[in-house]
Amino acid sequence: MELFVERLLAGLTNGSVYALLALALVVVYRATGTLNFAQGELALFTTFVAWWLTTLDAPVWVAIVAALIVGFVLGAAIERLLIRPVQRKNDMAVLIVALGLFTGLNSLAGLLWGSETKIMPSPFPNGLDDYVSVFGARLYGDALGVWAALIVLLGLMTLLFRRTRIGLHMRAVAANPESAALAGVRTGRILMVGWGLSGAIGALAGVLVTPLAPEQLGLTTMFHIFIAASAAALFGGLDSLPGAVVGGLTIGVLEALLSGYVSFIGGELQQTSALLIIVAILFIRPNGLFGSKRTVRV
Amino acid sequence: MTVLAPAARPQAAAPRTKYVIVENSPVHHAIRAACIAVAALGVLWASQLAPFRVGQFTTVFIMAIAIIGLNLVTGYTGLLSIGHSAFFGLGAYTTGVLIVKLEFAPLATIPIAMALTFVLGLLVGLPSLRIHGLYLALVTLAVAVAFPEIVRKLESLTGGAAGMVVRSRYLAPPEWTGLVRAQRGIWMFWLSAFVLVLVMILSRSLIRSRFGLMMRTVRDHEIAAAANGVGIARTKILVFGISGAITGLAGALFTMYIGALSPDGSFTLLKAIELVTGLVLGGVATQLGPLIGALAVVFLPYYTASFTTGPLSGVLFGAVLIALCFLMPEGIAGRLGLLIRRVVTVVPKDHPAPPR
Amino acid sequence: MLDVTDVAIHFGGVRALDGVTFGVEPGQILGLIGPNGAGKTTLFNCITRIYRPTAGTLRFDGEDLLTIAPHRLAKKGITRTFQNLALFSTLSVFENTMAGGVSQKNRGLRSRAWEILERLDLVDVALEPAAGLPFGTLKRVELARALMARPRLLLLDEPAGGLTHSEVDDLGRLLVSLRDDYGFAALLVEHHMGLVLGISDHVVALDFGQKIYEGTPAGVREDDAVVAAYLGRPKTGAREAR
Amino acid sequence: ACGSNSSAGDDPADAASAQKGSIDVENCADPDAATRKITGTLKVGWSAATSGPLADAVGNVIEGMEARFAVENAAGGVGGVKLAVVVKDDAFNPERARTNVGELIEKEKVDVLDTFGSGQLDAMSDAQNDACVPLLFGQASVPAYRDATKFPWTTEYLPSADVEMKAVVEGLKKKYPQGAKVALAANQTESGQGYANGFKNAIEGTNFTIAKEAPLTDPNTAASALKASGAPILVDAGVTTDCLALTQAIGRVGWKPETVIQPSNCADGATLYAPAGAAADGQQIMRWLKDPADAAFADDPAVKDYLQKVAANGADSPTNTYTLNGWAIADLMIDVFKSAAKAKDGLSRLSIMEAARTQDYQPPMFIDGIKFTMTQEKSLGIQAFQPFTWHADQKRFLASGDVLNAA
Amino acid sequence: MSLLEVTGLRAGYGGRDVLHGLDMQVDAGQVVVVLGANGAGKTTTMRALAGLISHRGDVTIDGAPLGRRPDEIVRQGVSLVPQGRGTLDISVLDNLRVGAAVRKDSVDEDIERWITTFPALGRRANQRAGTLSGGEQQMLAVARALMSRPRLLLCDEPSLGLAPIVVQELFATLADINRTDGTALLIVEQNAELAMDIADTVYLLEVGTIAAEGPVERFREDDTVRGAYLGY
Ligand SMILES: Nc1ncnc2c1ncn2[C@@H]1O[C@H](COP(=O)(O)OP(=O)(O)OP(=O)(O)O)[C@@H](O)[C@H]1O
Ligand SMILES: Nc1ncnc2c1ncn2[C@@H]1O[C@H](COP(=O)(O)OP(=O)(O)OP(=O)(O)O)[C@@H](O)[C@H]1O
Ligand SMILES: [Mg+2]
Ligand SMILES: [Mg+2]
Repeated sequence: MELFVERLLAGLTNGSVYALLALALVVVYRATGTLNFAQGELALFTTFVAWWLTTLDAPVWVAIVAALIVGFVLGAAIERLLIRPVQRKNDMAVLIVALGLFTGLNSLAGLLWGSETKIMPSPFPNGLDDYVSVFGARLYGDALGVWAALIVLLGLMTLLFRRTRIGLHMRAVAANPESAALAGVRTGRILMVGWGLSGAIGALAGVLVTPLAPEQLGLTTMFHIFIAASAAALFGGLDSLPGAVVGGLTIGVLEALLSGYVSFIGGELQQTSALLIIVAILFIRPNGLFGSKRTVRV
Repeated sequence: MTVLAPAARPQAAAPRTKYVIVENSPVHHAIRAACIAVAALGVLWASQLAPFRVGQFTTVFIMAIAIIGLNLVTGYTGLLSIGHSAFFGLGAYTTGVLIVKLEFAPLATIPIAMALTFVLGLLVGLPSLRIHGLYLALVTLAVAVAFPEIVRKLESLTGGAAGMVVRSRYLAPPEWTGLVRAQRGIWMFWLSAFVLVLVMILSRSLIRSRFGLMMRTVRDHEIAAAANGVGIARTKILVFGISGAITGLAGALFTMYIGALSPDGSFTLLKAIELVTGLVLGGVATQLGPLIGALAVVFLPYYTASFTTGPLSGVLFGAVLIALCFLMPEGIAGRLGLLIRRVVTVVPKDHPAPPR
Repeated sequence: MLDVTDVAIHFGGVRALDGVTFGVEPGQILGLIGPNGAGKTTLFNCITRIYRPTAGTLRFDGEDLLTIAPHRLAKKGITRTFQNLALFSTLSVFENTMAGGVSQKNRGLRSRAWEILERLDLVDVALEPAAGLPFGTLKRVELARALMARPRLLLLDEPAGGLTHSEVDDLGRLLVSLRDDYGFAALLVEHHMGLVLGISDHVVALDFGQKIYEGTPAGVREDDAVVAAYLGRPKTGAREAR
Repeated sequence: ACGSNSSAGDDPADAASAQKGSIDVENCADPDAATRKITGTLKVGWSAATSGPLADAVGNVIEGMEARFAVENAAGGVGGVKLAVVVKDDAFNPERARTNVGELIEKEKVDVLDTFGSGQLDAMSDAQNDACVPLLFGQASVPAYRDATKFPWTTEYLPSADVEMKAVVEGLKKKYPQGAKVALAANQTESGQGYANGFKNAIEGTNFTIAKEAPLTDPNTAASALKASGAPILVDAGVTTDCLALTQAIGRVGWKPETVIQPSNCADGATLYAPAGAAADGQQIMRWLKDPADAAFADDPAVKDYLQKVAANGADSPTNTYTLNGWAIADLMIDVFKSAAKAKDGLSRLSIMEAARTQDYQPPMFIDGIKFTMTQEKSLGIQAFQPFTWHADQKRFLASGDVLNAA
Repeated sequence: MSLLEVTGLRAGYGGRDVLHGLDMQVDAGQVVVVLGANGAGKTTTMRALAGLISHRGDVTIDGAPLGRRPDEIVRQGVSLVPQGRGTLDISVLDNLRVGAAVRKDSVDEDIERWITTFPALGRRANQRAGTLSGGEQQMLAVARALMSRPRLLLCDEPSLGLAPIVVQELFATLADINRTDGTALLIVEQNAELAMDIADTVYLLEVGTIAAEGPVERFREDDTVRGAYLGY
């Protein structure tokens, strides 16, 4: 029982990490209709910024807020300066711009702060004694903190898209930027805000995640997380916020339980098996669990 | 009021291009021959370079073959694949295992490597019946992630995480070439160049065939394609198979060239991304794009790394990628094609009234 | 030749088709009219198997259409055009036309494509990519593509959309002469009454997924249900033409 | 690295050539070049990842080496020959390493090669053996290259995982004469698997049994599973990044195994142990290098000398393990070059390789009693270790036993 | 000064001009119809005026130069009903709300108004626009453009795909907003008869140039126009 709960908790914690970044992906997708392949490295870069501020003796919370701001500005600037000029001409090229950003941001972080692993302090209590016992398993403060952040973020984003004018405009731009512009939506501003928002969410994901990540904060930290997060976003349905959360948690728990209980899979096939299960589920729901079906009418 | 000119359809606007060339006319043949001659001279020139350069060009040819495979699926059929590293890897490992474990002659492994990657392609293509777009890309991603993990798991066959070394004496040129073992580099150069030309011709005729037309209709509009008699499922699955086999062929050559395989080295998701990068830089759905793209992915990082050292080279590489996309979002071959088409129109021979 | 029997389909709460029954004879041009959202396009989509009806049967030459894979229909002789254009946008007009023939034997396909393009006056733009041509031209490209498969039943979804009056008249004459030469039957959906009533042999009207009229073109204007739901009462005589 | 079943060897021709005891240059692409006397500058060519996640590590190794060479050059070089380093980035990508080895040999005309990582070594070894350019002290531990008959021109620096694990088990035997159950955490990469297999080989015939093996893909999951096994001993068959992660993970599941063994590549106390606090207390590690950061070595003349010179010659993190390794490798190289220079025909690639094959030397920065040993047939390299234990309260390692020889 | 002044308008695609210097005017509260054959450049004109493609030449709205981006132009009071499907694949109601993007005041009243005008839309209020029938989408496109309460409404074949009864309704509505709200209309329409019924002025476009212009009555009498556009 204890072992099971431990695995479950570990899976849920990893899962919320994926879910956080997946939320950032979904926000970009819902606001702009593109998948941001540089999301992970963007989060990595902002986390380095936060870490760097803590080394200058800034309090963790200040560093995090600063990272969020940098994330927003960076996201918005990338959209305006790098993505938009290319997107107008060719969708495929956007992919490569994102990959260029991927390499560029990663190397830039390496250039500025070195490739050695850093230790990002957690904003939540994470001492060895800061836990509560759940059926004998330990649930630590920082894990709880990530869960809480995830729930709050999900709520906020849902409100944003459902209830606010800017959310409506984001959905309009994602559906068809040209028609949205014809309706008077300031598409440029919306695109920038969308990317900025996802940059900020990514930054939040980064600073909350790295203290928990096995490799701490290193140049490769975000890669696996990004892969899992994109799988989570797709699995949930690329345009569904709750989908991203359910997707992230599912992948986290699947990974933990599969490698724990299915001995053939062991750890060697951990990612493979989790992904294969997701592919199998996509067979049944080709637009993800909660994704809306896009009917092409003819 | 003045009587208006008859409001018929407007005349075909002024001649769209400067020159019109009739397909397969002497002029057309001459231009084509000239292009082939230039290409042949280029290859000859490359073969005379220092051995490590020859090796670099061999990598380019091999990458070009792999990207041609990807181009069929992603470029011409519109199915984004970020899993082609798995085909490349399966081809490479098939050749490696057959040589090391069963003492196959390297060339003899090629058909088997292609057959296996063809089957893997069919399997990967299967989900495309129901799964579309980015969701399908996720399926291919799963394959890319799975491949190194499976190679590691099958340790007794593949050498697991430690990898597998195919010693150069297994990879000596076949006797009939008259080349000796030390000339392995130049042998692989010509072999790869030869295979590349074959694959280019093959891909060109495939695209121009009825099946190629079907591929492109599936890309542009699935519903309309089906309504016109294109079996969507069949087309997609078969394309994945063919594409897999071609990329697998590249993998087989890769083993013969490099002689050292490791699951974490050349067959990860990063390789798949490299292939996609090459394709887009070169020009999606163009015949020359894969070759140009291969040149780019081999030489760009090499020169950015020799330009500066350390992380700065990565920053530079990223910047160059972005800059290229800014300058030529259609890819290099795509842009060239546009420019050429602005000047020249190639008209099929049976065109009833060739536009001037 | 085509027998539509009690066909029904609904999307969630929307009953797009609600027990529709009628038939098409060989060589006949059957006009299918009805208000927006009446289910005309949906019926086309059922016949071409983009949708699967929730009830009812569709038979073509006695064969149950629902058992045939959608992409086999072209070979069976059923092709269509699309209301809002479903062209292969990166392909040239010629290639678009050739694509209509993938279900056919290869021999003579190219010359047939040229013949059709000449007939539809598309030779001038044959080498242009479809994207970027005017709407009306593209409608003709769709027609050319649909003709390539030697259809026995041609489904035309608003072929006259975006054409001027005289162009519509030309289209009407063209359709009739094509029908005479190639001998297909056609199911014609169109809101341009001049065209529908001018060339149809028979007319079916739908409203809210149900058949509200079947009969001669001449009878349409006299039918109260159709007038109320669809035609409306023109205020001046000058609009009679529409 | 066990379980590598590279086809290396089983070539009668290769075997025959090595039987004579010296290295054969007849099969070299250019036999003359291999025996030509090196004058002026001796170039050591590196193909290594100077970009990407390993950039710092690689950079430090090279800085350490350059510093040591600078010291030697200032003292006149090896018999008048100056030492220089040429670096090509391979971004940890075997294809690039393959190109680099060619370029280094053909264009840069290097006399000696070195590299970082087993994938790159695999990609380079054939070309470099065919060209008869020595690749010395490669930063890898692939068993295949221990066999001098198969790869006469290649040697590795890192101790074989087998040997290290043998030493570990020797230590364990002392502590648990009756044997015990062991929990094994294994990284899925080449070096992790090498350790895991090395450990399994080493406990064969002993009373130690593996109660549970868990992959390190996710350290938390691994910690839970291993804790459940109830084993008193935890062996981390991991890479550098796993050490701290595993320590924190077992801390968080509230597990405190009696004995925790960390792999020797987790030598850096400040970054890999101190952050874990109490959870890292008592962890054991095998070392072969003196720790220049530790007070225990403050009076060691070699350490003093090292600290004084390394920074003065441009290395900016003197106490970093990688810098130290680079320095030690340079020490080993210089020793090889010096003996080669004494050979009949003077300093040449061949004499260098022959010297490397018979080296028996203790670099000053190796712990006393630990040597780097080679024989004609076998590259033994580092064969002995000293166990150290981490003391969380003092934030330092203290020796917890004598040098263990695993030979 | 006219509401819309177009002088020497040139625009095209990929470096090739389709419009070769158009001069047009629309006065406040005026209804102008543009006729032209298939491919004459009508859609191109509308797209240029709505800011979807770049143009050269002078275009002013109330004397101020036309904005460059579509949303700026909407803010200047000019809305376009694009040719073909111009709807967004979000719910019908959301489409209408987005249509009011430039407005700050309450929009419920307007939504009510257009849903009553086009009852088909009311029946589908929460359906995704992407699943609507062609005609329903066209109605939605018109309604959405009207949601911004433009001073000048550009309509590119607004009757495309609409049932005759709806077409009559539509033109009655257009006439109505012109009359009651003073909205000026620039309409491209193949259904020339109905359009000319409510129009003041006609432009005839041919291969990218204005071939003729004048008051409606003059055009009704021209034989060529009657043959080509009116069908009697
Ligand atoms: N996206 C485009 N790319 C290239 N050329 C284009 C594009 N759109 C239109 N054209 C060209 O511009 C010319 C005018 O087209 P436009 O769509 O303005 O005509 P139109 O008068 O609206 O015709 P229709 O009645 O068919 O809608 C045509 O020759 C067409 O080929
Ligand atoms: N995939 C779908 N999901 C939901 N509703 C649909 C779907 N397809 C069609 N409908 C609904 O079914 C009804 C019939 O649509 P259909 O396209 O057949 O109309 P139509 O008769 O062709 O109209 P029009 O003349 O406007 O083209 C419409 O109200 C439409 O909203
Ligand atoms: Mg319809
Ligand atoms: Mg138009």
